[in-house]
Amino acid sequence: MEILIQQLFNGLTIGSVYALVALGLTLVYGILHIPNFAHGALYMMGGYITLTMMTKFGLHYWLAIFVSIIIVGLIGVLMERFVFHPLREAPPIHDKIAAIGILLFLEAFAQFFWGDEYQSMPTPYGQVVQIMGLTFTMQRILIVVAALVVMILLYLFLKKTFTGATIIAMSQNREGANLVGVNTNKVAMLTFMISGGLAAIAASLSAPINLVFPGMGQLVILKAFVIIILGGMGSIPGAIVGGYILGFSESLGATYISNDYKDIIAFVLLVIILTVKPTGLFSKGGH
Amino acid sequence: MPLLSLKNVSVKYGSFTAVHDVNIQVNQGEIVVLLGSNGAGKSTTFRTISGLSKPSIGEIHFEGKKVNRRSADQIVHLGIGQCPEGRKLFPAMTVHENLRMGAYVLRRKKDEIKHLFDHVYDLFPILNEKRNDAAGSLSGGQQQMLAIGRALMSKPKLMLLDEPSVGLAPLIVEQMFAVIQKINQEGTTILLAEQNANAALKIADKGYVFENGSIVLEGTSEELFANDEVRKAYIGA
Amino acid sequence: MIFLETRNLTKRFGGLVAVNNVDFTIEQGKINAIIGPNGAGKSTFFNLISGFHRPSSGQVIFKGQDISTLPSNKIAELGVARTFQTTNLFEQSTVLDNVIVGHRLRTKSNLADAIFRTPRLKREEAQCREKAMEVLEFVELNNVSDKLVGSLTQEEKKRTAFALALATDPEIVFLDEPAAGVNPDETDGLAELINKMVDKGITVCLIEHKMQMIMKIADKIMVLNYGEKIAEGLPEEIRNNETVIKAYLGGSAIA
Amino acid sequence: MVKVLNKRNIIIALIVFSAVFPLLTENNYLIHIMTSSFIWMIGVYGLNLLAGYTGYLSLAHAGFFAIGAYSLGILTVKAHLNFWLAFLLSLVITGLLGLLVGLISLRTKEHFFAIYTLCLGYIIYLVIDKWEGLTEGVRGLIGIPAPTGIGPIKFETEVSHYYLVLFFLLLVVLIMYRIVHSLSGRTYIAIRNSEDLAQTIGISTMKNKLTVFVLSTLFAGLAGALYASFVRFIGPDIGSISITFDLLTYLLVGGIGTLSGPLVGTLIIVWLSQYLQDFQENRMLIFGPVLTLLIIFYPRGLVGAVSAWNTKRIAKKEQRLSHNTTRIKGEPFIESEIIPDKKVKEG
Amino acid sequence: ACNSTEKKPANTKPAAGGGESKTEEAGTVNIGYTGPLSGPAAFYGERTLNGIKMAAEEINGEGGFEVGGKKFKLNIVSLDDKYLPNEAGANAKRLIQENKTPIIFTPHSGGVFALQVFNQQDKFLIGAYTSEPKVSEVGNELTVRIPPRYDGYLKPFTDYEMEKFGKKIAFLPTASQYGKDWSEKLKAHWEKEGGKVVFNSSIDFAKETDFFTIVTNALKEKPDVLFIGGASEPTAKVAKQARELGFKGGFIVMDQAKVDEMKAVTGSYDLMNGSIGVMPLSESKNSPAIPDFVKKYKEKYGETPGSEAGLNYIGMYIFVEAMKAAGSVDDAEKIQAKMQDGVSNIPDNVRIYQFNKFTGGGFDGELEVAAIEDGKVVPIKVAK
Ligand SMILES: Nc1ncnc2c1ncn2[C@@H]1O[C@H](COP(=O)(O)OP(=O)(O)OP(=O)(O)O)[C@@H](O)[C@H]1O
Ligand SMILES: Nc1ncnc2c1ncn2[C@@H]1O[C@H](COP(=O)(O)OP(=O)(O)OP(=O)(O)O)[C@@H](O)[C@H]1O
Ligand SMILES: CC(C)C[C@H](N)C(=O)O
Ligand SMILES: [Mg+2]
Ligand SMILES: [Mg+2]
Repeated sequence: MEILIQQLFNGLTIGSVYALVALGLTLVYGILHIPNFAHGALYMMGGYITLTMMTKFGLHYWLAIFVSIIIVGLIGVLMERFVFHPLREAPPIHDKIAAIGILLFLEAFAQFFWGDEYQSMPTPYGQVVQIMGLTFTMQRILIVVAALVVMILLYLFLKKTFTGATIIAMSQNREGANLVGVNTNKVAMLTFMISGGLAAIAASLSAPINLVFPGMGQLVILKAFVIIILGGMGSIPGAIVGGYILGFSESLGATYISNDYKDIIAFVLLVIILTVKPTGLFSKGGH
Repeated sequence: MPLLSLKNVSVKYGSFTAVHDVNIQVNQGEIVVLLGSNGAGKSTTFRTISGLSKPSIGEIHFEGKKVNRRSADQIVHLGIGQCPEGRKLFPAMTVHENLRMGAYVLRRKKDEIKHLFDHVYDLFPILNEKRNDAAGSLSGGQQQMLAIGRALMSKPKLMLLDEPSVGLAPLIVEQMFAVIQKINQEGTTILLAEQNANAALKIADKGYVFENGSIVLEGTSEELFANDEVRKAYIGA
Repeated sequence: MIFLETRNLTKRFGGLVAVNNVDFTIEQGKINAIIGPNGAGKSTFFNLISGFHRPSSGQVIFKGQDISTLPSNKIAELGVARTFQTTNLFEQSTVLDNVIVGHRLRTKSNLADAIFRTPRLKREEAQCREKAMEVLEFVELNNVSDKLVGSLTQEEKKRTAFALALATDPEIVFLDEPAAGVNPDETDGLAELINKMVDKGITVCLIEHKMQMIMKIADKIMVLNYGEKIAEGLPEEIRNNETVIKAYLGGSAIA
Repeated sequence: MVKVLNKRNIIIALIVFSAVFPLLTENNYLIHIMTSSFIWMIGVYGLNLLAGYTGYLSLAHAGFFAIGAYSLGILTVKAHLNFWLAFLLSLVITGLLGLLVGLISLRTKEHFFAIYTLCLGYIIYLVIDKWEGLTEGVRGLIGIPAPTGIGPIKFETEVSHYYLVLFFLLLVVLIMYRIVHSLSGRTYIAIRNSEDLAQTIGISTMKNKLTVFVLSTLFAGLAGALYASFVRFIGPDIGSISITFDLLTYLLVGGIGTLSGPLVGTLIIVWLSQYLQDFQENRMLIFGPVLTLLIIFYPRGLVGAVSAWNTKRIAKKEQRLSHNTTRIKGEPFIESEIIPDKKVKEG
Repeated sequence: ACNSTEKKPANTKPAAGGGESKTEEAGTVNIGYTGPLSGPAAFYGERTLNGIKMAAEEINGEGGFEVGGKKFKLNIVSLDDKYLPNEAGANAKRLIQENKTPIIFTPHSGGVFALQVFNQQDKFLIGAYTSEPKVSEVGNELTVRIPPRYDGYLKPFTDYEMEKFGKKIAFLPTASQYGKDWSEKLKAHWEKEGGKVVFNSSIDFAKETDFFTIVTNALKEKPDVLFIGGASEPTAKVAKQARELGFKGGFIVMDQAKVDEMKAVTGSYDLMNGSIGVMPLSESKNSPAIPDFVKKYKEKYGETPGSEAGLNYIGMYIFVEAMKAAGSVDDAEKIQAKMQDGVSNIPDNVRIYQFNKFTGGGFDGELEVAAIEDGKVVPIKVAK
């Protein structure tokens, strides 16, 4: 029983990270119909920038995260401006390849700039907390809570503000949004900004429990894609639920089935769900 | 001073010139109709006025200001609303949300928006009935009404209507033109593209006839109505 | 034997009943028209017959066979062709290429034939091309056969859609608003073409809002409203039907 | 007409060049690289057939490449089958698995299909990685034999291997050429352009898509089997997503949906990355942006760019002959106005 | 074939800045390297390459080495293979054809296997930085395995941990082949000694985002000892998370990980009290050459060298000595025949590992083991 609860918590932690990464991915997909393969690289950049801010500039963890959100958000904006914007009329495959190009570049850049070795990120929340025989570290509790807060804020932003409604409108018809006076370029940039910011948050939260290195984005990106397709591409609740499903299936799968095959479990789960419901759990019919 | 004027405007898609050396003037309070068969360049002209396409040559002035370098969203802020071809609705949003998006430029004026909602629901009671349905689930005609309603929500000084009667039932077409007239009487200037010359000329002050991207004929409604070629091509025997 | 009929045909989308218990028979060799207000369920009715949607209940019987659960390609093979309300064509191909594949369903050659260049493939390729030329001639588009569909005028697109439907060798074609977005002059041309199709022995069923045209060419009209059939009969009868005038035609209908 | 002739000439020139290539150089390394580019080309054709002609972008092709390679490896190394029997069987196995995967994955469309196959590819990779009893896991399969000779022809040397791979490449090109220029090819393009419409004109889209999918996995499997007998050692990494990305890059740089794109793209990138080697780890700093820029400015790859340039030139000529009556459209992929309308209706 | 060219090839740069003017009398020997220099394994590839480069620069700095009365300098030609066997194969072909390299270093078993397909035919030596036993078992004479066999660690590690903590062990090594082979051997030995393996799984550091789940599962079995290992940094994370989850026992650290590198992640040695592993080069007192090497390496590459750099460094020296003994810089077979001389003649000032013998296609030497007690690294005597 204790193990179950401990593993549920572990699943929740990792699921929170997945959900944050997947959210950024699904947002860009939902609004601009770009499957951004470079999203993992943004995540990686987020990790490095927070780390650099802390170690080189001595910023506090939270301040470093804030700077990281801004910088990675801006990288996202640049990507939109210089790559995806010119490609908005092109067939969908081109976005993917362009994104791969960006991915290659950013990884090489990180290797060039920060070196290729593993680095670890210090955290002010290293304390271990024991509650009823269960072990939590502050950092992990922080991940879970922060992810929740970010998701709620994002939800409120999309559902309750006019700007949020604008984003949703644009996801459904870009030209239509343009014609009611929405500056669609701005919204596209904003979307990438948010997406990059989410990646930075996810990386900064999870880096202290793992490591920072050029390939760190690859750990999450494939899973993030699994999640958003599981949840129905472009669906925000889908990304959140999908993130947690994957987190739980990994921790419980590793515990009760097999650690070696736990990744396969997650992917097979996906194949089964999609075989039954080809457009994902939260898709709204049609395409 | 005309409200809107196009001076020697040409528009290209790639190397193909879709609109060639067009001059149009729309005065405050008028209904002006653009006639022309398919592919003549009406929609392109509309897209250009709205800033979705950029003229390769020529100038567009609105209220005396040159606007041809403005982006589409700025144009809406200036007071030009368009109900586009293909409607361009937000299919997964409800009718009500679509209309609210229409009021994007007025988003800080809550009272005014409320007023506009009433106005649009008044014009199109069916939209009120379906206010919580997704726009994508409406029939073609209902969607057309929603598109017009959405354009109205920005309280435009000039409204561009691109073939609002396409695919609509006769009863609805009739209502549609009545609504257009009503909107016009309430003070909105209207530029209308139509195939249905008969109905359009009935409510219009003047018109232009497009052929292969150029204006081949212009005049008051009466003049055009009386023109044999127009009758033959656009009104039917 | 009845040519094509629907029995209690019903389609629900969630809570909405788009087509409600419609019984309709289509007469062979005639022009059967369907009219009705926007959202009445006309296009949905077509979608049900052509296998694009599955009926919620009821049947579609074509020449004695229940086709209500067949996939659309099988229905096409049986001789039922259709066009779409929003002209749906292979935009990036030429007119000829569009129409050539239209006859694909009457051919048997497969991938192996392609790889080994069998005589059957060569024969069938010629056959498809011939068919394509024939129908393009029929719809009077032979002079634009090399153009990309994307560059055609609306009317030419409509004709290409007709040609594509005809290339499948249909016994019956369903045309969804063939004259929408086409000017009156050209509308007459299309009407003429439809008549020509019937003369060739093809049964036509069409949806249209252009009353002038419908009243002129239809042999029989069904009126849908809110998914239900509210009237059926000859153009004369429909024109004067009170219910129809109230629901659809309005006062100055026949302008 | 001129264009067709051109295309044909280019192809003939390429064939002649590749036939005499080993005679032009003593350098085994060049032959080695050429042989491996030929192998990749076969895989890229697999991707091109599916993505370029039916519009379904499969990201599982490295998986099928790996299945082909591992089937051959396991059948020769572990089951000690005769090489050519194993070769044949590895194609059969790839085809059968392709059929299975196609059956489930082709129910999805567009981005869903892409990502769905991405995941399937990853599953294939994981299975290879984890199923140690069969695949030797991360250790990889060692000692895969070179093809055994057929009659007097032996495949031990670099050069003879080169010709063997060239033979299969030419076979694949021929098959592709015939498919593309047949009724089947038209059918696939019709499906790419509009699946709904294809269905309503009586084309069984599922059957056609499945056929193409299986054939395209067969190409990938063939490439994999050739790879295994060429490198003679395989590890799970050959099934990883980065291999799919590589194949895709070759295809897009060359020109998707074109017959010669896979040849051109693979050749250029493979050789380019060899020469960029001198930049060591920093070459991705150049290669990444170059790839992105290429996609932005030449969306239909180099082959597309050349043919666009050709049409433009011809058009100019015609224009000079008969003033501005020719209508030249912009890039053909610009959607017509009708499509967005459809999207509104279908949500 | 002549691998000693008077002029350096156009596309290669000499690794050392040694005076180029003197090359008139000296020949250049090109030494090949193919390994991961980009991608996730780049850090590993770079470290191995650094060791080779450093050795070459030192040798060149002293004016090169003399073979058959002629002076030669070394030139390292390195190519990136992204950790892929086929790329390694292509690189090797290129190195042989364009640079005539008699020796090609590669730091991964996949690359070695790919090279073994043609190295005997094309006559070049593989400097195999891998402990995969199979590379030596296939009977490829021209393969020289650089790292020592790890079997020797089994006994000292097991003895130490069993005595200090107990007989129940959980396995959490890296999912590489290396880690799996290690596990297998350790399992056999541990059980032979009367111990019990209560949990046995591996962690793929290239795919795992968080180790809490698997560590929780391992600790559920109440082990006394954890067997961990892989790249140092993630291994350190595993140890750290095990401590966070309340683990109080000891660690057996596989030889790929170095406790000094792990310390950079855990912050102090305290967290690793009770660990046993290989003596990190920087902490080793076994050879007077080590502090000097560590200092030089640190100056050059800004980090403390581990065995990846150290072993390849000494490996380069051994090859040079073997060339001298063989009297040839290009005949791979002759050089191979003199590998024992190469080992015997390692100059004292570079002898950072105590290699004595060249047997079974690899080097054999004394093993150095260290444990962490009270926050300090203490050497452990290995009984022969
Ligand atoms: N995006 C585009 N790319 C290339 N050509 C285009 C594009 N949009 C329109 N055209 C071409 O420009 C010409 C004018 O088209 P436009 O849509 O303005 O005509 P229209 O008068 O609105 O016709 P309709 O009555 O069909 O709406 C046509 O030949 C059309 O094919
Ligand atoms: N796929 C669908 N999902 C949900 N509702 C639908 C769907 N297709 C059609 N409807 C609804 O069914 C009703 C009938 O639509 P249909 O398109 O058949 O009307 P129609 O008679 O063709 O109208 P129009 O003349 O405007 O084209 C409408 O209320 C429409 O909103
Ligand atoms: C903004 C979009 C991605 C919204 C998304 N369709 C949702 O489910 O809320
Ligand atoms: Mg138009
Ligand atoms: Mg309809």
